[in-house]
Amino acid sequence: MPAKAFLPQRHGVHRDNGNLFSMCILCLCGKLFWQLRAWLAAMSRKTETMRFLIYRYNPDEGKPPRMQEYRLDGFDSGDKLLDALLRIKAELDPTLSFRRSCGEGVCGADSLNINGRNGLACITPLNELGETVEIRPLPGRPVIRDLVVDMEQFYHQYRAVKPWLTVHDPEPETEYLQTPEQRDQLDGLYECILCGCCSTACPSFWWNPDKFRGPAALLQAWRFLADSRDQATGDRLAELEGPYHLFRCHSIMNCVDVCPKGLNPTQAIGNIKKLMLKHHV
Amino acid sequence: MSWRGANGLRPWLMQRLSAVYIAGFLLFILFNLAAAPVISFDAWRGWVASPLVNAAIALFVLALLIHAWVGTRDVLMDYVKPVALRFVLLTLFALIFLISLFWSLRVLFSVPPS
Amino acid sequence: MNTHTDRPVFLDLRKIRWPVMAFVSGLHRASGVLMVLLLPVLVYLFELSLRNEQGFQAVIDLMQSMPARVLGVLLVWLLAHHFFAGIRFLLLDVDLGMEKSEVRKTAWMVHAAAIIATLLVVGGML
Amino acid sequence: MTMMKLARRKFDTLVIGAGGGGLRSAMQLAQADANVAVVSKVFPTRSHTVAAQGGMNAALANVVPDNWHWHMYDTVKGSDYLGDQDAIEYMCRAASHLVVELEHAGVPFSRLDNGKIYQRPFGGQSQDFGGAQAARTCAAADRTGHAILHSLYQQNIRAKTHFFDEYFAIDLVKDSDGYILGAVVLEIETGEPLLIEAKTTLLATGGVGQLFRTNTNAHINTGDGIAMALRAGIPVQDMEFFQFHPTGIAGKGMLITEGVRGEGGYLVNKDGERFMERYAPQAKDLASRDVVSRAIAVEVREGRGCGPNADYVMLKLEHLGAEVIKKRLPGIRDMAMTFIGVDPIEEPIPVFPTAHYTMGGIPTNRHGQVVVPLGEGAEEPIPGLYAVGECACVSVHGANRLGGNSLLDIVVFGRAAGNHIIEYLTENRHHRPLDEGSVDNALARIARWEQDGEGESVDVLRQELQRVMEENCSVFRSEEILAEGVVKVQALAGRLQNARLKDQSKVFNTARIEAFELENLMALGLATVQSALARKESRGAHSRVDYPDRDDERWMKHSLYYEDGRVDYKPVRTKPLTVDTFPPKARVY
Repeated sequence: MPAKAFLPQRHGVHRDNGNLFSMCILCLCGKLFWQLRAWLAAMSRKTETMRFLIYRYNPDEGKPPRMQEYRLDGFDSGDKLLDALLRIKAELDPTLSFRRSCGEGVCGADSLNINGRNGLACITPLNELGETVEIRPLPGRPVIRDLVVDMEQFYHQYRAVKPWLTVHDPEPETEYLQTPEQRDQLDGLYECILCGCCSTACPSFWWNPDKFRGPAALLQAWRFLADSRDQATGDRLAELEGPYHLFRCHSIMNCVDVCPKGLNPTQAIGNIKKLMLKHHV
Repeated sequence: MSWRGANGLRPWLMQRLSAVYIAGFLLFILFNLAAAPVISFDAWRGWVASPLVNAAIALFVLALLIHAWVGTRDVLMDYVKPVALRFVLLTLFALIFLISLFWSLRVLFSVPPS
Repeated sequence: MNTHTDRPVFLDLRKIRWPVMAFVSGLHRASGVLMVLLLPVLVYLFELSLRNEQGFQAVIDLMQSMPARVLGVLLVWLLAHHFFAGIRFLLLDVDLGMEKSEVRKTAWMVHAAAIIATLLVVGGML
Repeated sequence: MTMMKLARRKFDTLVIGAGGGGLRSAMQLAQADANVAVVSKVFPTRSHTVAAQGGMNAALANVVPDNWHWHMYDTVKGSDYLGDQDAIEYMCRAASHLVVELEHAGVPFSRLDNGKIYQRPFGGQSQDFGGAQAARTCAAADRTGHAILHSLYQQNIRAKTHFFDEYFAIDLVKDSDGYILGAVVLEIETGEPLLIEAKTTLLATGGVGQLFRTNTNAHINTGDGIAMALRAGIPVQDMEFFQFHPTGIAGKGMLITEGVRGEGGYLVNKDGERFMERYAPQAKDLASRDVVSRAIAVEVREGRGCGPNADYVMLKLEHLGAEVIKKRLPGIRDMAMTFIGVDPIEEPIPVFPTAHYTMGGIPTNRHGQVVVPLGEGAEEPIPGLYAVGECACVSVHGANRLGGNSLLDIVVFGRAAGNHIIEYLTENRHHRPLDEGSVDNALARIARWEQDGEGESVDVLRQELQRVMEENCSVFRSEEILAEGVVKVQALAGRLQNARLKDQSKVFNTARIEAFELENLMALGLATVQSALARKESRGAHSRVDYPDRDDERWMKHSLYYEDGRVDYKPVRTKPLTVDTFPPKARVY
């Protein structure tokens, strides 16, 4: 049953940013609203039945997106949001589409906007979500169907940072040597699963997805800059110069907030800036 | 520094450096005013005219306008998508900032030492 | 690349949760823009105050008028917020407060510091 | 729809599946300037290789003395002498070189103080042919699969491999001479079929862990390639051998790597007894997986399990200390905290044997060529068709795979197949023409799910299949239980004919994909129970309570299951390439 109040406001890729001031006021109100919701949700946790409001869109139907409500009960205490989605698809509505693969938080397929916050369905515990759960596709990406978005631009930005080890010297017959300390530099970088939670939570990426590389791609850029084996530092830094590729990052840190692997793209971006500075001075 | 670099790293750096100066200057003003509130025109004029303060204010104006320019440019790059409109707005703000700069410097340097 | 320009995009800012650090950033930007717009006024007042005795008095009178006082409080808050948020950004640049656990804390501290500073200044003015 | 109306693309090589095996082949081919297409039903880095944790075996001897021959011995022994020794020798010899190659490709392996690649002990590893414990598993913390898969994907984008992301392969395309000439695939985003013509086709679609209700596998592991081969008339080999990993999180299935025990963790029962000492006095907790899984199952069956229902055992690792756990096992710590709220730094993890790995699959030789008994020989290559990785059966794992050998398998045979394909392409420069009828089967498969009306639910049937497989084809098996299993799966296969899709829309219709997947699962479920029923001995992972002993005289042979239900056999290749055969002997750890 479509709930009118939850009709998404924007259709098509055109975005109306509004003026800054009203945006800010809006945000403040939003913040208060969310806090209130959270309290209310915490208070009403008693009931067993959970209510899921899910973003639905199928281009075959020729209708704008809508929110559809599903109710389910009988969850185990350890169940995750993906369990609920799988049950909704199996028991209530086979037409609901979403991506999933590993189901344990290592492949990054089932990233969604859950109660306004990006995360992986398979590692989001249901009992932390409150009685009503609102599920939408990742923000800022064109919706193919329901919760499935087109991530091509995100992947394009990933490819654009040339995320592969580049060595100019002749290869030795054995492994490149790397001390444990040098290898430690890659911890917190190589673990990225390309789920896209960070980049699609980043306002800078919302406004400039075609030019700003975004937190995920920049984390990978730093992953190779930080690798003691890599010899393309100059090229990598040169590629990131200019006002857009790197410098759209304003340290908002939404990316750090949502990363399901606990990584810190903002820090990586800061490191790139500092390395660039060092190279130029 | 290449042209591309000048567009990315330099503004970023300038914004940080100017911010540090502005912050320091604001604290300096705050403590000054708290210690000795300006109540008369002559005192005010005299204070502004003292070489140290005069130079500090001049530097402050410069830092402020650099800071404002980088910030404005960031905002316009993020939100204003049509290139023509963005160019017009950037030019407009550049003009405003330049006029503000020259005007305040003229005022600043025309204050006679008392 | 993508040719489906008719696809909907979910980007309803009211439905997306804003973590407190996004607020600090947004307000930093908004306050910056507002102060930029007030910049010519400031330059004018500065000039006026130095022009002559009357000019100086006019500025003092203006600043003590009721609307200016109200606006002044808002301005002090914006400036204080911009100031503290700016300090936080500068510290982030040198990797202070970069840990996930600290990010929220420092963001709340910016909000709090801005309000306290505003109260202090307003209290001092009264 | 007819063939004429189908959209078509042409490539030198079509790789189906973008896990480690597919990407390693594609990388080899793209770097040799072949025109490669990789079709994957998920974005490549979502492939199940990403979930591999512990590491990849290679006798680098970075930690303790080692050589490939010892590795070969362990693998043959681990396979319970069902592995083909030529392929095993080839794999173990190639291992060191290929680990180094991966390292050069960017894989962030953990390091030793001297800067070399870190290696940890794993199950079934020994020095000097059954002597002291070896440390042979090269690891990137406990995210080795992730590290390897991402590096391989990165090298492929560098080499400009052509990716068809989110395309589902329906069926192989075969001409009347028996050549495989590509596949019909479905673009998931649009729901439109596409004919990809290729001089060679490589299947790298992974295993079929989704056959079982509780498994360590991704939702996507539905054995699509194995079932496609089966439908193309190719028998599948050794399907009765399905590995149950000793340490899946009890009741949930998430994998807890053998690396935990490699780092010094151990299993205890409800009395706190380190029970593996009884079952494997020498190797203890690092005995091979089939041995440990059976031991846990026995402990639970005999009432020494932990928990309110006494249905699991505990994996202790608190004694390793926070530092080792955070450094070497960060991923499983995350996993335990996320899924059962247990921090392994403070508490043990409840574990139980969980369906994990398909030892069987599409029969191939060590060049990755798919081989079948055609006329004279038992192993004649099918022109144009290759298979590597978990979907293939080379067979290097025989009746039981050693931990750390699966990542090795995909890389070694991915590369070998790539090289053989390059050779094949120089001899077969032109695309062969397609027969009009060659896509009929695929199109009929698509049309079958376009029937309207009420019918059985795909979801219900899948869940029932998974339950039957778990109840009737698990760690311990018997004639009676397996025979019942065959009847039940056959009944489910019958009901599948009456299943209908409620959702007939085209764009990103995942219900339709799941229906195709269920057809694949059903076919392989039958293959597994039938092959298991036929094999009247206990060997490796196949443990018959009614035939508790290994019977080398009658059963040291590979099974071949055909789509029509017939089970045939072929001999094990016991002759290695250069060294002496390891003759079968009693397998104790």
